[in-house]
Amino acid sequence: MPSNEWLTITVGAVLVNNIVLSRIMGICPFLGVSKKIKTALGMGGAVIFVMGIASLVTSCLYHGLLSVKLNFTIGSLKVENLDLSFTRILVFIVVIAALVQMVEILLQKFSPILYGALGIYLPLITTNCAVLGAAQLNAESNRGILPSTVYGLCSGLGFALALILFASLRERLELSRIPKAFQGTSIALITAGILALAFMGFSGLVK
Amino acid sequence: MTILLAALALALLGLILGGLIGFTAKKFAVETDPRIEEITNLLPGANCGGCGYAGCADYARAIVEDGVSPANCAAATEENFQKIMAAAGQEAAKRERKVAVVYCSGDNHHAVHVALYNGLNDCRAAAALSGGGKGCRFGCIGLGSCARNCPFGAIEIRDGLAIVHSELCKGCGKCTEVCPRKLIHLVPADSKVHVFCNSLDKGPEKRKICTAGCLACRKCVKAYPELFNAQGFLVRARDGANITAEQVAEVKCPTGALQTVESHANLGKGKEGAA
Amino acid sequence: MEFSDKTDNKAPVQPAGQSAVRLPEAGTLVLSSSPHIRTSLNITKIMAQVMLCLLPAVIMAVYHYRWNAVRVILLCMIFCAGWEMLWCKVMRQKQTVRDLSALLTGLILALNVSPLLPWWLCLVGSFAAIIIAKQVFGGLGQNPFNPAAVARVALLVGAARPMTTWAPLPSAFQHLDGVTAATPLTAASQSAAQQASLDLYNSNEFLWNAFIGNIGGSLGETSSLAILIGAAGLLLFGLIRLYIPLAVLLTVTVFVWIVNQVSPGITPGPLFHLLTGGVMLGAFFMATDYVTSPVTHLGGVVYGIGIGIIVCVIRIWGSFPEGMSFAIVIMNALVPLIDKFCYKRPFGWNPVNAFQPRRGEIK
Amino acid sequence: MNSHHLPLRPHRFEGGIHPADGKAYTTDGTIRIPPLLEKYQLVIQQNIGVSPLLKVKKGDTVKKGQQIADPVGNISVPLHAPTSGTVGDVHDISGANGAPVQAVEIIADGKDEWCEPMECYPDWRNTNRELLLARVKDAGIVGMGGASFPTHVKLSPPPEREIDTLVINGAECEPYLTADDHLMREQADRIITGAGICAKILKISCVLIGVEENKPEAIRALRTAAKGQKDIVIVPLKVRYPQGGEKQLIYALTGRKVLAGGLPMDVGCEVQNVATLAAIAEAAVEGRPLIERVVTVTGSPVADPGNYRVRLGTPVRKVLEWAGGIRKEVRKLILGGPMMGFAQSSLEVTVSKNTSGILLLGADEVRQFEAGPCLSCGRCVEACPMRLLVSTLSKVCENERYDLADENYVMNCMECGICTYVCPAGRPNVQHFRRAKAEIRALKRRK
Repeated sequence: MPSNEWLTITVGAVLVNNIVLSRIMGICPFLGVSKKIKTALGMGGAVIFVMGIASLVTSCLYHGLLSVKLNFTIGSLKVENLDLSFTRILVFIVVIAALVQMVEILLQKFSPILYGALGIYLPLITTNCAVLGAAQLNAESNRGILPSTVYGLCSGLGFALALILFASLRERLELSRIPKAFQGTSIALITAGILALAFMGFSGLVK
Repeated sequence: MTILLAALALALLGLILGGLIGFTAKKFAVETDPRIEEITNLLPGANCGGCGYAGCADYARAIVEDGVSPANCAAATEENFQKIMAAAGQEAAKRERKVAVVYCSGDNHHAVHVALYNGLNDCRAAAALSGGGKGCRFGCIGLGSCARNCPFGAIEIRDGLAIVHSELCKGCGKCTEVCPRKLIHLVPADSKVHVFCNSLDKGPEKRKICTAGCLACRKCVKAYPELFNAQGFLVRARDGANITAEQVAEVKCPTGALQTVESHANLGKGKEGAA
Repeated sequence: MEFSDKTDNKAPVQPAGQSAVRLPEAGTLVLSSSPHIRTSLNITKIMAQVMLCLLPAVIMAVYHYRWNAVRVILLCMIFCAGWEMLWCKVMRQKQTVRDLSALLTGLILALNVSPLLPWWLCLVGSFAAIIIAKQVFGGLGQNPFNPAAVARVALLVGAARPMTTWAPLPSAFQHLDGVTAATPLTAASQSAAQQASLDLYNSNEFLWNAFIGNIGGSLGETSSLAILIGAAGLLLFGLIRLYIPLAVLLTVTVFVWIVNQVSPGITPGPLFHLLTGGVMLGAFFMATDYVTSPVTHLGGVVYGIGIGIIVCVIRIWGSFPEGMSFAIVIMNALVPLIDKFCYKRPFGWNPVNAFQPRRGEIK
Repeated sequence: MNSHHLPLRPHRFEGGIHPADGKAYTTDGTIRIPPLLEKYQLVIQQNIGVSPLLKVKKGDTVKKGQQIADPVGNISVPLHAPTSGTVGDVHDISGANGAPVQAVEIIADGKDEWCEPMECYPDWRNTNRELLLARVKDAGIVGMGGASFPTHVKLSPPPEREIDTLVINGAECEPYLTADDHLMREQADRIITGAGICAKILKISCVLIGVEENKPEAIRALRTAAKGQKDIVIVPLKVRYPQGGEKQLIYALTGRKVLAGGLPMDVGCEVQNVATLAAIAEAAVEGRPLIERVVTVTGSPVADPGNYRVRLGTPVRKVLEWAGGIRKEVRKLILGGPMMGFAQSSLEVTVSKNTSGILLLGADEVRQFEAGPCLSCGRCVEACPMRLLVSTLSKVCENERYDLADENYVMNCMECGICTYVCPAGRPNVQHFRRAKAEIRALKRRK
């Protein structure tokens, strides 16, 4: 793979097509866990981790099972050219959900502080469109296993970056005299909108 | 055929993953008491801290794990209170409803201003600076630290005086903590008459700085010695004394410091335009 | 032992009672916390001074674009003030238009747009600046993003065509094809894309014209000279420190120089990038906006470097020809983080309390 | 350490400002001696620490300089009668910082007779240092620069602390005030003697006197008085507020930084105010207790501003009468200087041991606080001599986030008022910080 392409994948995933600010995915945890930089850091780490693993596992599944024509016999049943790629969304959902569940249980066991900080948002990653989206985008552009994992990690990094940036802004907003009508989620959405506008400046960096 | 196989494959996948999750859940399970969550949901969720714990969830944990009485929560409704008692497995107990009372009637029309205060809109900050503009060093400063700290919006600053809306007050006691003059007290909700003055100054001194202070003329004590109690230059209603509005009307307090909670809550009304 | 004076005095007893001299009356004295004296500088004065410093740029804009410039500047200022008044009215809060901050925002916005901008886009831009970028955050002092930069970004993204339609410059550098119709930045990036020669943009003649303002562009972007005069004014009034603008300008210079060394031909030289587009205006008047820039000097340098890098990246490799306002808004978003990491330690602070200055020795 | 190790130029502390100093009102002239009053209201607790115990009762006759209150414990100083007469009532009057304080009335008999004088130590160089230290305490001397901390406690540091330098504060960086300036000009020999006594008590030799450059006469007078004493060095300092701040002064003169939360003795220094030194000299050499001090009466509304040698317990009303009253409307009455003094609402407040000035400000000089929005312009951050992030702190305190305020070192604030002076938005920063400090202290106490 030429180095240029790696640049496209990484810079593209982190800045240009930032999964939150450009693709508008994973808004729920983006708004929910961005009140404090500390929790944002934890959440960002969790997302990088989950996205990396999910991308790895799903692309393995995709390349190993779903995108190949299957030929096998079960007893008398002879199956030829079975193409299961249309089930990929279902399979991804199930696999990712199971994966996150396990991460959650392990986290609760081994790092109760992080678990307490992430609270109800870990299960949110379960059905998070950002994680699923990364897997789906990998499948769509037919990336290999390694590029898929890198893309997943970088998307997670992009998510974490946006989240931390946003959390620091919200920590500052907490000290502002925001009119009552705009407090809370509404000002968060406006801020996110302006941030997304600014990130559009990066468009065209990677073709 | 393909559909069938696909469904079969998915089912198989589900089965494997389900088994895996089940295994991890068993293997790495962490015990939590479900009652904590239940009680947290039953508590009002205002996180006022009136119970002495860091928020409702913390209090719920203390109720379940340390066996603390739920009666410390003044804000929970009676119904929820009973449910919490049941959930925590504690004996039923009676809770006395308390409300906050501001022992001062020196609004801008009654208290004399000896200086102009310019600075932070906060009673504690003003208290450190001669106590704002009013002359009385015991009375309400009127900058509303209590009102801002009330989690239930039960205190209003009207005409430079804190007024408690007792129907909204849950008796959490936050206001009594923040008041630098310590003139907000929690009293049983059924005692409706108080001497609304906090000044320990001598009568003539008080007269110079406030027209609504208790002058300790003892008119009320003479009429109803069993209901009132003079302490130096200040009269207080006795604890548990059940004083009626009629008795107040009969005593005819010369400055109006002795009054009902209702009339105190109506202080400054109708004058708002002038203020 | 004798001292030179005697303090033991026999003085007549002053009689008690009221004296005739006038004394302060009770009840008229103000109680307030120290300090009791204050500077005469206030927010309105600061805003007025900044506007005064923008005057050279305004004069150049009017000289170049005549009535178009007057129209856009007046419209933006009036609309901004209007939105601010309307907001205060609707939200029933104290009227804040008198602090002149809305007018200043309008002026900076006007200097950031094309002289041919239709009136309704001025209205929309002013809305974005005053309402969306400022007032919903709580008004002056609370906004995390520079209002004028946000408005420009919004207009650039939402209405690219009117924002990049430039008026032909009556007095411009006529013998450069295309330069009068498009901004030099657009023309240069097009030339670079077609791998044409960029020598024109590095010529002394072009750069001189860019410096004094004989090129096309947004109202305030034409003349670097006018901006520099204004910047001198800002420094003279003591309104800004040089940390941020210098960091921006130096970063742009160094970055472009490095790019030119590594892969020549993809972009004109550093001087071209400094003198064209909004770098000067942005560095001196927008990036230095008090509210949205870091408070410490170190933070200001980090912030300036960030702006410099982002603006170069967008200009050289991005699809927008100009990236100053994008860079400013992105770095605005980073300011809370910068403030978190670029703090000052208090006087006498020490990580380990074990440190004790050595005794008996004066450094 | 010898004086020849001294820096040629004093160090420059970070931050600071030079506000319009208003010293011209009272620079000229000499210290005036006001007439005797009929009544004095002597505040009983005039020192930080434990209040002394009154030992006279109503109707007792007292002589000038007679001890009328005994110290309680070590961190306490006695109190002396400002004139001869009879003791009157004890009652509450308003104190300098607003809270009511107990005061005893002394009704003058007009004779102004001294009591039995204390023993004098004109030959203090050969006097036992314990005797001198005891005299400092018996004379009721406290820090007269404003802190009013008992001086004898300051002069007896714990033995494990090694003190090598006595730093004398003659900076008088507060605008408007010239009391120390006049004291230095007229009683330079007393100050130098006081410095010598302190140095002897502390068993050190190096004395550094910092005086701001705008007091050339004072510098000259001190140099003349210190002639021949090699260990006493007068260092002219740049005119910059808060040059007289304890930590700033130590840094300027010695280059040592007192750590946050630390005391001057941590870096081997001891700071005394010139007025305190003069009082020490008076007590030791002439046997006179502290019963009067120099007070600057100034401000544009004052008809005849000047410096007065005022007896303790004199009501501000009387002092203003001596100064000819006012000639225009007054908006503020301040005890102390304009940067750190306390605004008063009453003219009945009395002069005490730490009252360095009585300042009146007219309506045109007082700008109201507005609690405007913080622009984060950074002027306060640049000017803060303690290097605090004032703009952040101010916002944090406004939102009552005292946890964040503590994280941002609000406890290091010395309330010099610079951040508030320079703020274009007119935010009452100092008041924010005072409140935050009080809250944080209360929180820590509860823990």
